[in-house]
Amino acid sequence: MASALTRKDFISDQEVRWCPGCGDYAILAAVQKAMPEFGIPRENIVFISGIGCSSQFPYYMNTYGFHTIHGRAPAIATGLKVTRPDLDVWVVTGDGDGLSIGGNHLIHVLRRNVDLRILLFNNRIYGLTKGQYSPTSEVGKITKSTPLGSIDYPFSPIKVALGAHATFVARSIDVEQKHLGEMLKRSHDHRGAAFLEILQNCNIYNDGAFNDLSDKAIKADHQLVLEHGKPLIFGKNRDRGIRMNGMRPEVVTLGNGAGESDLVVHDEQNLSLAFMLANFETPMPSPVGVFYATERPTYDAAINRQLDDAKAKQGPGNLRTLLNRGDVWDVN
Amino acid sequence: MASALTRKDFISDQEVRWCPGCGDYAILAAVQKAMPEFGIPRENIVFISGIGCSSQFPYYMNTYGFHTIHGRAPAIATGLKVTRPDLDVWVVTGDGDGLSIGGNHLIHVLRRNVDLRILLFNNRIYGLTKGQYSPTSEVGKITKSTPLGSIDYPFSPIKVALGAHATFVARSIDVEQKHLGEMLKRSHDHRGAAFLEILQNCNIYNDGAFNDLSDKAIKADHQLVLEHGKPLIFGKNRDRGIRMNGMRPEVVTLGNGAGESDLVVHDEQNLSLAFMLANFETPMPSPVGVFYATERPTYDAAINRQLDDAKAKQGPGNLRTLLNRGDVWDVN
Amino acid sequence: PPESAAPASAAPRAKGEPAIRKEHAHRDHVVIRFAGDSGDGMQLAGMQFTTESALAGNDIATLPDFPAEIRAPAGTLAGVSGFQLNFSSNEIFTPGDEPEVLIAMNPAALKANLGDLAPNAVIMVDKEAFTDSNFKRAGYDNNPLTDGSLDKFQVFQIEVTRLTTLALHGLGLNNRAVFRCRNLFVLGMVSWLYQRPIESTMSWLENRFRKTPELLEANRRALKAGYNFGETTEMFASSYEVAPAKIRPGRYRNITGNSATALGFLAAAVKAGRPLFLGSYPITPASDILHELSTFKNFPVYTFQAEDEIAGVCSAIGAAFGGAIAITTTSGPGMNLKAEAVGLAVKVELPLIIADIQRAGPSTGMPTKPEQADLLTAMYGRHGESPVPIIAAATPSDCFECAYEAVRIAIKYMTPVFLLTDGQLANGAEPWVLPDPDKLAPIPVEFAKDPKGFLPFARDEETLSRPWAVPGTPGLEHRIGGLSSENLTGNISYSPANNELMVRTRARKIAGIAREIPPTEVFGDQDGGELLVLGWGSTFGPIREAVKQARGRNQSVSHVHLRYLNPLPSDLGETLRRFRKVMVVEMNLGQLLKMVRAEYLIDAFGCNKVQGRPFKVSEINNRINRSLEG
Amino acid sequence: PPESAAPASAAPRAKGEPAIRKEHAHRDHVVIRFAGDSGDGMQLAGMQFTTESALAGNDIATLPDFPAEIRAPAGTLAGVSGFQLNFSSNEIFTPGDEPEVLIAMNPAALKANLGDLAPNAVIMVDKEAFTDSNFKRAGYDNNPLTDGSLDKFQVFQIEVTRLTTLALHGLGLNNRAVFRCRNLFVLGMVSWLYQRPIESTMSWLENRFRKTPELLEANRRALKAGYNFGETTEMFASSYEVAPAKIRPGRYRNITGNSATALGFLAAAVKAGRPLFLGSYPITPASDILHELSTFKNFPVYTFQAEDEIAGVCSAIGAAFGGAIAITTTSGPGMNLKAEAVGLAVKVELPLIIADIQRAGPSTGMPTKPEQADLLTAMYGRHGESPVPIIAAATPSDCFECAYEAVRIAIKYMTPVFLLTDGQLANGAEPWVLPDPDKLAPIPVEFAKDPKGFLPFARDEETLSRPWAVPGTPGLEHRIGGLSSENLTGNISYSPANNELMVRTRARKIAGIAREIPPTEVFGDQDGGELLVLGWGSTFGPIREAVKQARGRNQSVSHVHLRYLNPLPSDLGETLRRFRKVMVVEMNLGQLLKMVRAEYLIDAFGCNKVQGRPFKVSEINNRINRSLEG
Ligand SMILES: Cc1ncc(C[n+]2csc(CCOP(=O)(O)OP(=O)(O)O)c2C)c(N)n1
Ligand SMILES: Cc1ncc(C[n+]2csc(CCOP(=O)(O)OP(=O)(O)O)c2C)c(N)n1
Ligand code: SF4
Ligand code: SF4
Ligand SMILES: [Mg+2]
Ligand SMILES: [Mg+2]
Repeated sequence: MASALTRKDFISDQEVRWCPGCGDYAILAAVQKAMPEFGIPRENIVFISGIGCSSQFPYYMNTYGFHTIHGRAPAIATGLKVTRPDLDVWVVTGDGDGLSIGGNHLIHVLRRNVDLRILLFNNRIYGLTKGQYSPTSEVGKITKSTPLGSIDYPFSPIKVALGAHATFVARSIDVEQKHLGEMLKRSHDHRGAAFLEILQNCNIYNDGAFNDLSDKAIKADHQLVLEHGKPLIFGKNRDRGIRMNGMRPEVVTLGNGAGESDLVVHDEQNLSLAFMLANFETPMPSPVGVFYATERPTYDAAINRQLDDAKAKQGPGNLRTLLNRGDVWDVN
Repeated sequence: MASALTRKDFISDQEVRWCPGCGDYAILAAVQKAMPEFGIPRENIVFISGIGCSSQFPYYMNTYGFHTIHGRAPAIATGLKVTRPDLDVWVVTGDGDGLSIGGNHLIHVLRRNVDLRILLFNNRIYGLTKGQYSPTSEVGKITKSTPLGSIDYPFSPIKVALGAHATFVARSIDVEQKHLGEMLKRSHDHRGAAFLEILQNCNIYNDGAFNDLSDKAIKADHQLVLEHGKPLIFGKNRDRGIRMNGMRPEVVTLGNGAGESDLVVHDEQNLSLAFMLANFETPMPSPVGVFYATERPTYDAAINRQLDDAKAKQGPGNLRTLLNRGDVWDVN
Repeated sequence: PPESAAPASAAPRAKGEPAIRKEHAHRDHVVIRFAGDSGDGMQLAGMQFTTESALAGNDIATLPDFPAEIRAPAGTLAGVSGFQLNFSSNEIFTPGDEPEVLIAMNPAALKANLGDLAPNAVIMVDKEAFTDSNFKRAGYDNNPLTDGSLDKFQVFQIEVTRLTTLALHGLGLNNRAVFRCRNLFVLGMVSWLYQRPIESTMSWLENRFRKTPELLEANRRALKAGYNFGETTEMFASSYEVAPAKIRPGRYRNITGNSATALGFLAAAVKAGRPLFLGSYPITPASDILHELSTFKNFPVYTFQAEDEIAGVCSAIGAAFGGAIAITTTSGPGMNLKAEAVGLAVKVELPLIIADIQRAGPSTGMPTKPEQADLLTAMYGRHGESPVPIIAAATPSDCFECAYEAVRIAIKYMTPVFLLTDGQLANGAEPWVLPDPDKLAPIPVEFAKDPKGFLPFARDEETLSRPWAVPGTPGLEHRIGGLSSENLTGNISYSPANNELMVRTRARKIAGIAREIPPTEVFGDQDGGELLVLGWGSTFGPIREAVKQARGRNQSVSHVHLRYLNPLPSDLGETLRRFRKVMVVEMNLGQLLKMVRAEYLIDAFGCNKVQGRPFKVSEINNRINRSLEG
Repeated sequence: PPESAAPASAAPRAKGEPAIRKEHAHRDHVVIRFAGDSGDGMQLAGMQFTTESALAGNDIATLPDFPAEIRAPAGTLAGVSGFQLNFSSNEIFTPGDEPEVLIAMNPAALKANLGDLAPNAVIMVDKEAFTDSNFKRAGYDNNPLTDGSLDKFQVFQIEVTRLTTLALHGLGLNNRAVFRCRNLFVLGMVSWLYQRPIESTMSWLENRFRKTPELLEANRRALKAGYNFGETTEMFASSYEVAPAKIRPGRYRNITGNSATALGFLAAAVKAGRPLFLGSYPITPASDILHELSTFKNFPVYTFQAEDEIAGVCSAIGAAFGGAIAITTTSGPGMNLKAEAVGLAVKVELPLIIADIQRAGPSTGMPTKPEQADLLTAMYGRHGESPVPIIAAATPSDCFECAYEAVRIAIKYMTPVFLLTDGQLANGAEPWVLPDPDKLAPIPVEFAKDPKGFLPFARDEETLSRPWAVPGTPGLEHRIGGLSSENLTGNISYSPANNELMVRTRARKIAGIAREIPPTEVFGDQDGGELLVLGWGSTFGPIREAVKQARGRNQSVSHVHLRYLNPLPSDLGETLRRFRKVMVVEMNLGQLLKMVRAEYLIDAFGCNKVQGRPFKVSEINNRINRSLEG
């Protein structure tokens, strides 16, 4: 029955209220498209968000939804998933919601490995509040709150997630519908906290922030598409690759003295490698895809196991017995 | 005059109130010993802490001190340092104060690279509240709040700091007075946010948590002392080292087929290497020392530069002119 | 000249009938609302027309009405943005209940505002925007211009788009660019209609578009074209004149509440001779204070966009510890998050200002809409006994004085202070007589210097405030913190008696501020009467207007408006008791009401509204009448 | 037997004079305090003696007094830990103002407690702990046992250490281990003194030391040795008997407030047939609730130690959304941090309990000391109009009923509920008649199931509560959130009228709970009288005792104690008006006082204390007398 669902079944009756041209539309489309493939009944799916343009997301999904408060979605989702492991719980957040006010909840939910899919829409700006810089804005950014340019060094969401030792860390792009679809599927299939950064264009307050990676003309020279077990190759003609020079990576052009065999082969299970890739800055290309994926007991499974074990050992709780526990005495 | 100061000058008149045998005493001693060497007048030194046994620290230093609220010391220190760059500001926090409730402020202050020395006393437990597990407690830890053992995967403070792209990340141990003294000096000399994790024994609620690294008999086989430019060697007989096997590190015994030249040479400026080291888990040794150190403009310097530039360009602010700015009209 | 050519030809005038011949009717006030899609630039047109009217000497009050934070698709009701202006030849206090003139740039703008209009109001629409697709977007089944639904209004259908296009002909701008000049055409037209000189707008355009001459030219042409159109079209039989108001002489400037708040803080810092530090996290409708202060860096002003509200207030506390004028700004949700740190500031007794630009709650509520429901959380929103002074601004320009006063009190009494304004004050504008910096109350700052007998919690006998001893001062090294601490020394203390002494001393310190509060001003019957209307904050305008009207009806109604909400003025009790009835008007369910009832045991009653909208004068009038009957 | 040998020889008894010959004096109640260093195990000795007394049928009340969170060095005043017990043959309500018996294990314990003792009180000290080094640590210049400073007391110097060592001779324990058995020796001695059978303690020791037989043996010997010492020593001329009290029949158990709170939540979850979820962050004095609930996993109970208080309450909200009984526990500082999320729960109308175990504030304050100053922050500590029911427990065992009731109301009305207790209730213990689970009020939970006409914000006509529609229910997919939303559908709405409707509806829903509140019980003059003492929370004991005494003096004094603080009982106003004077007793500066004055315009006055200590009966008595004179 669930498998009979189509994309339309996931479109809610609420009017979508993002600015015309906003990258959020593309992400919404990709998610609504991907949902039926997961074959999960609508009533078992929950979208939980914080506050921000991105966090309006749940209103547009015809599933259960909770538009909560700024930065707290991961904590709320944790309480739900722990007590309701039967549900498929998604968190939608933004670079401000998830990394500014909500940074602590994010790293803790990743550390605990709660079985959630976390989509962070990174437009490197505060959209809803009309254009202040965010923790992912590049240094020197001129915004309403930084007329002379921002001076703080930005977070890399991927590095933050890896620093928290998340079990699944990936990146995609709003306009790359196919790749985004695949990443959504990978995120969904992962058991544990799946962290997916989605580069998203805010055409009103930060237009073109990711042109390098989204502009058809040039993106091939800037995108490094990660594939497990494959050498790190990129470029319009796929003629450039990543090689280790001692303990540091470098870009080499294939052919002159350097062959594929010299290149670093991507290994999703290598945390240090993932961090090295996340650390790429120009002139290195920007990786997209799965940086890191590993298996670790999920928090929700572990706590429910403890409850089951306790029940198995002590039997189902009995209130009367419990009350009578310890030193009791009778007065007649 | 400041240089004439001695350790005694930094001992306040307040009775020290940690449990007898607490590792905090050793850290206090090391800090009080190191202070005079920095040659900074007492009145220009400020210690700011949150809440916890560790956070009692400022009361015992005869400098300016602020025992604030749980987890917020980095934010309070930021406001002070930004407006008072002339001061030498230290933050003292714990694994609960700094990584549980205060995790977000910590990663943001590291990202911004505010010129602070941040000492995180990691005893892997909540001491002040009498023994609940903390975000650095190992999985399966039995505490008051986890009678069946904790189930969440711990943070590595070093990895979290590197994930936030801190500019100085180091680790030392309460009982290693000499090494601790050196690390305090390095932290002090660093321009920017210096993050120093100090492994600290809570002999009441988590005694012996770091025996591997502090017990004279065995520590040499577990400690990997990092030194810039030196190969990674450890072991009682310094006969074991770290070598790369493809993209993964491995322990080798020197002699049989492996020489020093095969070993990884520590490079404080290599962030990916630092992360790889931070990721060591048994059977790998535990690194202590400076994992990573780099130069980046500090937030406080940058904001003050913006103010100076503005003043240079627009001249010192004039209230009257400002008020009269824009469309004004006279009514008589 | 080519500019005028277009409109001239656009609206051929009857032969030999020069425009000059048109009559001038007179009005003593006009309430006009500009409405259109978010992209139509109605805020700008409204602001400029406000300036023109102010320059023409009218008294004015404005009410911008933004769509929700979410950007709605063009043409929809959710996307409508409005700006209302009341300009008058008499003293006025509100933007007016019901617009007599509505400019509607599209069907949605018409539909969204129709309900508010005065009977027989004038409606001017851009005819060409009234297309089927736009009707659908606005949810109209058929054309309101033709289905008779507007019969009780005077509707003017103007080809704004076509006329603007004509006027800009030859500039080689694309349609979008041309389309965005429609607001200037409308502004020009309205300017003619009310005989407003457009020079000020011209010069404003010049420096706004300095870098883009073609856009400058385009906007100028559109403006002139609109003006000439008004003059030449036969639609308008006459123009109107609203004579200058007799208002207090001085140099004026139009100011919004948020700008006035920013300037008030800045002025206080300048007078105190200390740097200003703002630690803040963006939130509607407070963000503009952060934006504006971040342009004053040279004063010096430090602005720190923190990772959240907690870091915002905490960074400010750190700055206060170091001797800066420390501010944090926020709105409702942020108030909760700052509470714990404010409690710390209360305990360690450091000066700090928390500005709460109130918006409609609870929870996320309606971020762009005003409310007054944070008063009690400012009073009691912290654990333990944690008293904090509260000051509230009554009008946009009053935000300057209140912000300034908040800083003065925070420093004099070494205490955090709440400044309450709201979304309506924040974005509303009014003419403001520029203060003379030299005449502002002094804000003396004396840091402790002398180590001899220095005690961090020794107190000034009169104010009970402790010394401000900043790091860097030799010999004053000391420690402060949130734990209960000993009188004088500030060392940790668990002594029961000492704890009670400290709690009561802090309470007395704050209560003592009442000494400074000027005598309560009664508008109306000084010696008491039938009904007293008590208010605070942005309800000032509608209350004062309503009370004026009531008194015009010879009703015994007076008005007291509070600036100081904690402590309350010491003469307030007796003042209230002089009246048979006391009605407290608030945009909440009765918060000041609770405070005065508890304090004075007076059976005051409430007049309340929680719609994210200011009171209409008529709403208060009705309650006044009912309560006088009852 | 070898055990008794030691003490026998230790205190040779006069020939041929068997102990049995000692007399039994009678007392109707005794107030005893055990005091020593944190490491001396006085809490344990006190708790065990409490159990023995309870088993002996006395009515009892206890007051543990912990040192501050910081561990102080051994022997210092800051390190003193005390446990006070009042056991009586009559009904009692407090642990007693002044101990008649003090056990002091070292000089610091003596010095710290001397000031509290009754005139001519009995003091028993471990003679051997009175060494110069300990005098220094305690800040004594000379030996208080010899300098005459204790002349007005009856001092017994006992060689506790030596006698314990003797008793444990041959067990091969190190000195430290032996030293740690002194508390059992003292317990045994006191048990004999008041003729308490030590069997219960014996069996308690057995399962406590099941895994360490040598320690079990050591403690048993120490206990017996102490008991025999009492019997054989000539120091004590007689033992005392405190006859059983006439107390309500039933099965009893000694319970602390925190345990009762945990059990109350658990019982409610069991009755509701839903899993319990606790999302909490450790904080004194609330942590023990987390600790205790985390041992009930099999019920099932989920306990989640969150990264901070915000995550604690937010995780609970998530669990509530999913259909669990959602709890969060905290103390003062955490209340501030939870405020924003509580406002969200108010807006989305989900059931949630926030338990605040109040401690002395403001800010970090005195974490281990009780206070009642969080009432108004529970009332108003959120932005916007955000009403939340409040329930407060009066005694340790009352925490069970209040926790249970809080859950019942939260579910019935789909609302967050505050449960207020404090540090004194949390750690204080009293005998508790075990409730019969079958007789507990039912807590029906009905999730919405039927998609036909389902509306997430349609309301029950009587309670005005909305349906609980949990994810996983086919056809009920819907979205909730913090933005202002439309009546019935819950879709985002900015309609002014709708916003007012929603704000007022939520307010009416909470106010309506008054329907359920039982009629106010007056202890004393039902039809009114001279003075009514009004209280809430842990002040119950001292108030009730004081009022009883006053009535004993034929004063017209009555007592009303509130469990429901929001809404207030509907009959409270008229009840209060039946009395000429109303005095509100609170451990704050007058918070309930403000509420009743605002609500009923009654000129009530306060009796307040903010010392991190409970009221003494005498303190309230004095105020009663003064107010009757005045
Ligand atoms: C407690 C609180 N603080 C601040 C705000 C104001 N606010 C709403 S969204 C937002 C930032 C949104 O940025 P991001 O998460 O990047 O979302 P985007 O709009 O860019 O998609 C802020 C500061 C709020 N709603 N609540
Ligand atoms: C807002 C707030 N929440 C909780 C507490 C209680 N609390 C005090 S310290 C602490 C944890 C301390 O752990 P850590 O930082 O590791 O310090 P340690 O005592 O181990 O040195 C907690 C939970 C508090 N004081 N304030
Ligand atoms: S402001 Fe930016 S992020 Fe927000 S809806 Fe508009 S385009 Fe999208
Ligand atoms: S509890 Fe642990 S950390 Fe705290 S003072 Fe005692 S030993 Fe040190
Ligand atoms: Mg964003
Ligand atoms: Mg710790």
